[in-house]
Amino acid sequence: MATKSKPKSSASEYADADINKSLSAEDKIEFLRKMLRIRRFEQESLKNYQVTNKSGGSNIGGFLHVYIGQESIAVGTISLCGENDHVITAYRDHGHALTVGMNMNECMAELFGKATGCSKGKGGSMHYFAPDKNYWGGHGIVAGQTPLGAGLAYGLKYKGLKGCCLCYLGDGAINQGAYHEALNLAELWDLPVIYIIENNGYSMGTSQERSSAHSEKGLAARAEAYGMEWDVINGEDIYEIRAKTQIAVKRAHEECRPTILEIKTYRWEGHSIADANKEKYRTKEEIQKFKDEHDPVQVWKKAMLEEGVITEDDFKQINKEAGEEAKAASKFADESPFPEVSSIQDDIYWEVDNNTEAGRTGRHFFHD
Amino acid sequence: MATKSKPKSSASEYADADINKSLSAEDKIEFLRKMLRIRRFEQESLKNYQVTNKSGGSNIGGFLHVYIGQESIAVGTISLCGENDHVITAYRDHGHALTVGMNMNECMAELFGKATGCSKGKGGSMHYFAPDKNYWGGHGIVAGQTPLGAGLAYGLKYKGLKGCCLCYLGDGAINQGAYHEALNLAELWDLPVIYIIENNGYSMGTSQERSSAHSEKGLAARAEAYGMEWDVINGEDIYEIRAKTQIAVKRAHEECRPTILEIKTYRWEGHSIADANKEKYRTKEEIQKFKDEHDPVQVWKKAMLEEGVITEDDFKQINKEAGEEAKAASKFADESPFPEVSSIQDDIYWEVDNNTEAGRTGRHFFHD
Amino acid sequence: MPRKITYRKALNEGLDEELANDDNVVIIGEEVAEYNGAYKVTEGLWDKWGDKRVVDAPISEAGFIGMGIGASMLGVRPVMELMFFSFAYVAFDQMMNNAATCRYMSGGLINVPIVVRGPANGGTNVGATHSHTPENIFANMPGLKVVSPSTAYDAKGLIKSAIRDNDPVYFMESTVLYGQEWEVPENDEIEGGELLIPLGSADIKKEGTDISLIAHGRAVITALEAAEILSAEHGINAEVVDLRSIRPLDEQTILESVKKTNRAVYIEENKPFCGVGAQIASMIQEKVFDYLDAPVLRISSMDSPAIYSPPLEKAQIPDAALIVKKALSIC
Amino acid sequence: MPRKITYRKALNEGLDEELANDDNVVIIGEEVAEYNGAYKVTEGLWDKWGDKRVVDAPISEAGFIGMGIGASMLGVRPVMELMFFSFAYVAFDQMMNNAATCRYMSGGLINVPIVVRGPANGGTNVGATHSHTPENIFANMPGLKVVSPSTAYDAKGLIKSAIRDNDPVYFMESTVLYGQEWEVPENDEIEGGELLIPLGSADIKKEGTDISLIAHGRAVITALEAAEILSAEHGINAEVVDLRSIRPLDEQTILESVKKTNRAVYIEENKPFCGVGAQIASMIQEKVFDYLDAPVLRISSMDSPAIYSPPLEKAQIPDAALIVKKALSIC
Ligand SMILES: Cc1ncc(C[n+]2csc(CCOP(=O)(O)OP(=O)(O)O)c2C)c(N)n1
Ligand SMILES: Cc1ncc(C[n+]2csc(CCOP(=O)(O)OP(=O)(O)O)c2C)c(N)n1
Ligand SMILES: [Mg+2]
Ligand SMILES: [Mg+2]
Repeated sequence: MATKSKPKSSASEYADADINKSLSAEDKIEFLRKMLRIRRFEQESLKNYQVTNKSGGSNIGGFLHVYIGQESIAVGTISLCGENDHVITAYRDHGHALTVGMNMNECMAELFGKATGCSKGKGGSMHYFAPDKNYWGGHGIVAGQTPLGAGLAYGLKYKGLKGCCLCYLGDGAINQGAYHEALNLAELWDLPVIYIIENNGYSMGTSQERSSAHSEKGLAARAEAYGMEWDVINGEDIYEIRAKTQIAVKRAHEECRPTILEIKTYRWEGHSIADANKEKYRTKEEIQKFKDEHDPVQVWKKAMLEEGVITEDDFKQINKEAGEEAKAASKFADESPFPEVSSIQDDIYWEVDNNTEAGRTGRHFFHD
Repeated sequence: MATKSKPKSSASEYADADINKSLSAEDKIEFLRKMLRIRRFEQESLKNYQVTNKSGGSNIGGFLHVYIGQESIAVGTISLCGENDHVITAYRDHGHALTVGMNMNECMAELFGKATGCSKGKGGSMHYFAPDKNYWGGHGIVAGQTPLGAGLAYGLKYKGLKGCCLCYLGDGAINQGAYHEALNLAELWDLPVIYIIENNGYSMGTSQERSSAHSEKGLAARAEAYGMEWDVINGEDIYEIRAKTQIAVKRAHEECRPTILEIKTYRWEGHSIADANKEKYRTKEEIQKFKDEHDPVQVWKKAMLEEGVITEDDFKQINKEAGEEAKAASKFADESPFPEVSSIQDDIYWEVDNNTEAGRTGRHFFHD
Repeated sequence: MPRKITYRKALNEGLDEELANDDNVVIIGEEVAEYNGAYKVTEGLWDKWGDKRVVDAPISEAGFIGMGIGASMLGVRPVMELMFFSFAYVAFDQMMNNAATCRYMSGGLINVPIVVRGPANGGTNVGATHSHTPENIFANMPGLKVVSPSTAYDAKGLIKSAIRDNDPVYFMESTVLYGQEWEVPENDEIEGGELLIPLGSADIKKEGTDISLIAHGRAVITALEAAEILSAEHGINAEVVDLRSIRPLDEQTILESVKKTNRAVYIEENKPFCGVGAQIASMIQEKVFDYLDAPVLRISSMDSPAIYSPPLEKAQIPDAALIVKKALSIC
Repeated sequence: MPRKITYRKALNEGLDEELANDDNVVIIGEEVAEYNGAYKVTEGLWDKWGDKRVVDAPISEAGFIGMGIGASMLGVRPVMELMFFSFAYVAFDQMMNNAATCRYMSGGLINVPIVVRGPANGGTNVGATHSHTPENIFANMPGLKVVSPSTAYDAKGLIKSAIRDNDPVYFMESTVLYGQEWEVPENDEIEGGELLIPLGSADIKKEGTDISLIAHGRAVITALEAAEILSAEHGINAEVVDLRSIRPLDEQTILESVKKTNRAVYIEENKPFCGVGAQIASMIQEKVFDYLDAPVLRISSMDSPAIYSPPLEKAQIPDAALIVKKALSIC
């Protein structure tokens, strides 16, 4: 194959990595489908946030941090997960949730605060969970999930399972103390955890340069402080994401050792949908450039077209299906009931919920 | 001078550094005196902790973390401090306190919990303060002082003063989140703070290897994660301490930039005097070796003898004076009164203590 | 006609005036400068005062608040914004130990003139981790002061006093109130030329004779609504007492009100167990036991983490109807 | 003759039995393994159970407690030692948010079966930063349980229940009690073969008729001393009620006692403002107002940071004489 003559944007030097060579056409199409499902879900949720509904409010309350522009990261990295691999992330969590296999209905209903939501309307956008899919949230406190990620890895190791934990965080999160403590523990105790910094260039309105001091090697290279392995990845290239992440997964599985990966990416929307300044702390041109030249969906689509895995029509069809699925999810969410007021006091104590002797002994709640 | 023929242990390649060449004989003797005063003070406080006094108890309550074996660090580094340089440290704080110029009487009286103590008996061993001597404590929470150190540096810079803050911490303290956050801020904002890790090999009973993951470059080298400067220093050599710390001080004064220094040292006693295991987590032989071969007082004494700065008799005299001063401090402490019970509620709110309008408005205390 | 401004604007004016008043005042927090503040409380201040006086911090609350505490020991007067007061929990050691105990442990040699401010409330559907109301937690610690304004007027007068106070003051606002307007006089309409409300003085927001509704923060506004209903529909003349400052606490005003009305309900959006209401209720029954015609009742948020679902979160937080119901139960 | 063991030994036995009972139980903390525990509570356990089950942690409370919370979600049952409970303040976010809210925010999909234990007391001259008593602070948060045993018997029975509990339990001990002895039966003397005390059940430590002295933790022991004096010197027969568990709370036992005695004093070593006593006092007056012959009084530590000076710290903490004085004031 005349790889050399391929246009640069779609040629990935990582396409030939073993982990990528073994991919079937279906696998590759699945990546596209997953990315498009995320994108269409996010666009749909954006709409639901901005709409004025019958009762004069928005369908969605609180915060909405969407994942558009970063889809390749969740899809690429989680594609490497097996039975004993676990995922935990921050509040920008819809993409990871859909990728691990949560369905759009439960996710959209959660945004609407409905009883049919994945967290019964109790968690909202920032707090999706699906332990049955090895997905441990969705966490609102910046970097608060990073010790939990080490803990999931600790649990796997404790139980003698060959697995690892992918723990995602933002570029702004790396300056929290809890993350530093987790890194030391992970390396000191050989925990199979992979910290994945999704570096989208900004923490809210603060550019990465204004929030973090680091060497010219970047954010992941802070790993060297702990003698830990690290790598930097171009987030628009799923092949590269998979090839480099796989090295870390293997290290975790076989040597029980941690890694930090910095994956470079970009968020198209504001920090959250309430971010009125999204075109102030960065230029329109900058945003447009990323949309035009570094859209992970388009990059992958192009590679697939070139590889002959899909046609333009295939793409349109997948995109359409994803859009329909997202619309249906809105309908589902809209038609679902809100939780009963009486359910507010459920899901606080396991022992109370399960009406055990411990749950029945003494008073647990004090509001009247 | 036939430096080459000098025995290795007393020859320091740093003796000729400019900052050391400018030292007068008196300066050098002063270092000896300061180290001996710390040592004798600590030995005296040890005695006071272990003694059974008239009322059947010990003269000193709570914890007592002594500095014996590490004297050269406080004396060497603080010898570089000028008018606008500030000092803050952890709970092993007697050595720094005496070095900045606090007197033995107020320090010993504080251990006895007396009204004449530097903190009026309110702080105890871990909490000596002398803001008039640019000394900001004495802090009991491991690494809790590290953001304060950055803050003192911030304050200096804010006020346009050319100074820096020496912020000391232990080898076990480097795994606290607050330290990591302070480091990022110090480098990001160019704060004139110097973090000095007194690496005595152990945090309580945990050897340095069992508590910290790091590269083979050591603990200070974690600075590279932030693009910060760092160095490693042999703590038994005051010349080396001064020469290398001076580079950091100059960096702080002239470029307003931070540094991490790791100074290798050893503590002779247990973690605190209550440490019953001090010869369990490390061998008697190890302790003896450090006492015999790496005692900073003996190393300096030998260098001074060789340089002809002092005679054996001079040494004995200085040592004797230090011992007498420490004994007198015990007497002072013993004869001092305890604080009045009524003073328990003083020194909580500035506004109350100063009987301002704010201090008189509303109820501030609620115990009856 | 007296001018009306929002609670947000009132805070903004207070900050601006104190930046002008004292060169040592510096505002530090996430997104407070270039972004103008996540909730726009600091809007325009960076433009006006520049990089030295208004500073964007990385997401390192323990680090930058600890740093502020250290700087304050040297006489800088940092006003730290927590984007949400909930984030105090990652800075908790710095805020409880270093801010509150250094003065004591040094025998009075040090003081820590900082302010930490930010919104501490539920009701905005941001979930359990972002909706903490730690008034009671910080007020438990001697050495700290805790303030919680319920109107724009109070917000301005209290923030200015907090910044001038020589002790650490934790200033808890409400995102729900930021956009609401109240009368706040121009400085030239005020004797002394500026609005300063001393910490430690409660305010009778409405006089009454039949029952004391005592509250802090936004619950004061809810209590005022309830007082309207009690008066209009039940002929009950309720007095509404606003603590304004939780520590120091104006016990006298509270006790005088209860001595007059002989009945009291404490209302707050805090969680119930050991909430501020527990302190006030126990204090009232202890000090004016013989004046009480009924037990002191308490109303708080429902005792669960904050729920996301918007209509349900409404139900978690006390409303006027609940206050009316409780009040009627003892009237 | 029934055997007597120390509070420390009772905890040690409880931990040892639970390590035997469930392979998922793991003890993690600073110096808990090779050093045998700073206060020797874990003595011998590392020797017996080895590296996997008893683990020394670096000084990273937020890191290792957060890690324990994460591991517990997978079914590990970590029992974390805080060398002092005061150090919870550097791990506060993990302990308040991740431990308490994940179950709620996931709609009940997750539970966090961890125990965090360690001494939470003043009185040992270690100064303000090491003497925090945060019972009230953690009990404020729905989702958490807070336990505070006052005797060796309770310590053993409660730690075992805490470890078996499927919710996060914060277990606050007292260094002052570690060395004291109480009767604790051997397992073969107990029906069921082991000592388990349910969380949420208070204990009448001494029956009485004239006044209820209600307390938790070491204050219970002080209250018992006071009861002796009241009886011997004043002919007053005090009942002493030990909460044992602060959340869940055995309100019934408290209220029944007060209905019988018509007088109550709450005693604790906690700080007063919004302390546990505030909650109990406000609850009592609300629920059994008509039974009260006098206000519910409260005794707490003096409202200052813990002082170092040994004789003065004694004065900060309530003693029997103070309890007697307060009790007499309403008898
Ligand atoms: C401890 C804490 N501080 C502040 C916040 C508010 N906050 C939420 S997200 C965010 C920016 C985080 O940026 P980054 O880590 O880069 O993630 P991104 O949003 O880019 O995905 C901030 C400041 C928070 N949730 N938690
Ligand atoms: C946050 C916190 N955790 C634990 C402790 C208990 N503690 C006090 S000193 C210490 C060991 C510290 O060792 P290191 O930093 O090496 O200093 P060194 O004692 O050797 O001077 C520990 C665990 C504490 N004071 N604060
Ligand atoms: Mg980012
Ligand atoms: Mg050490």
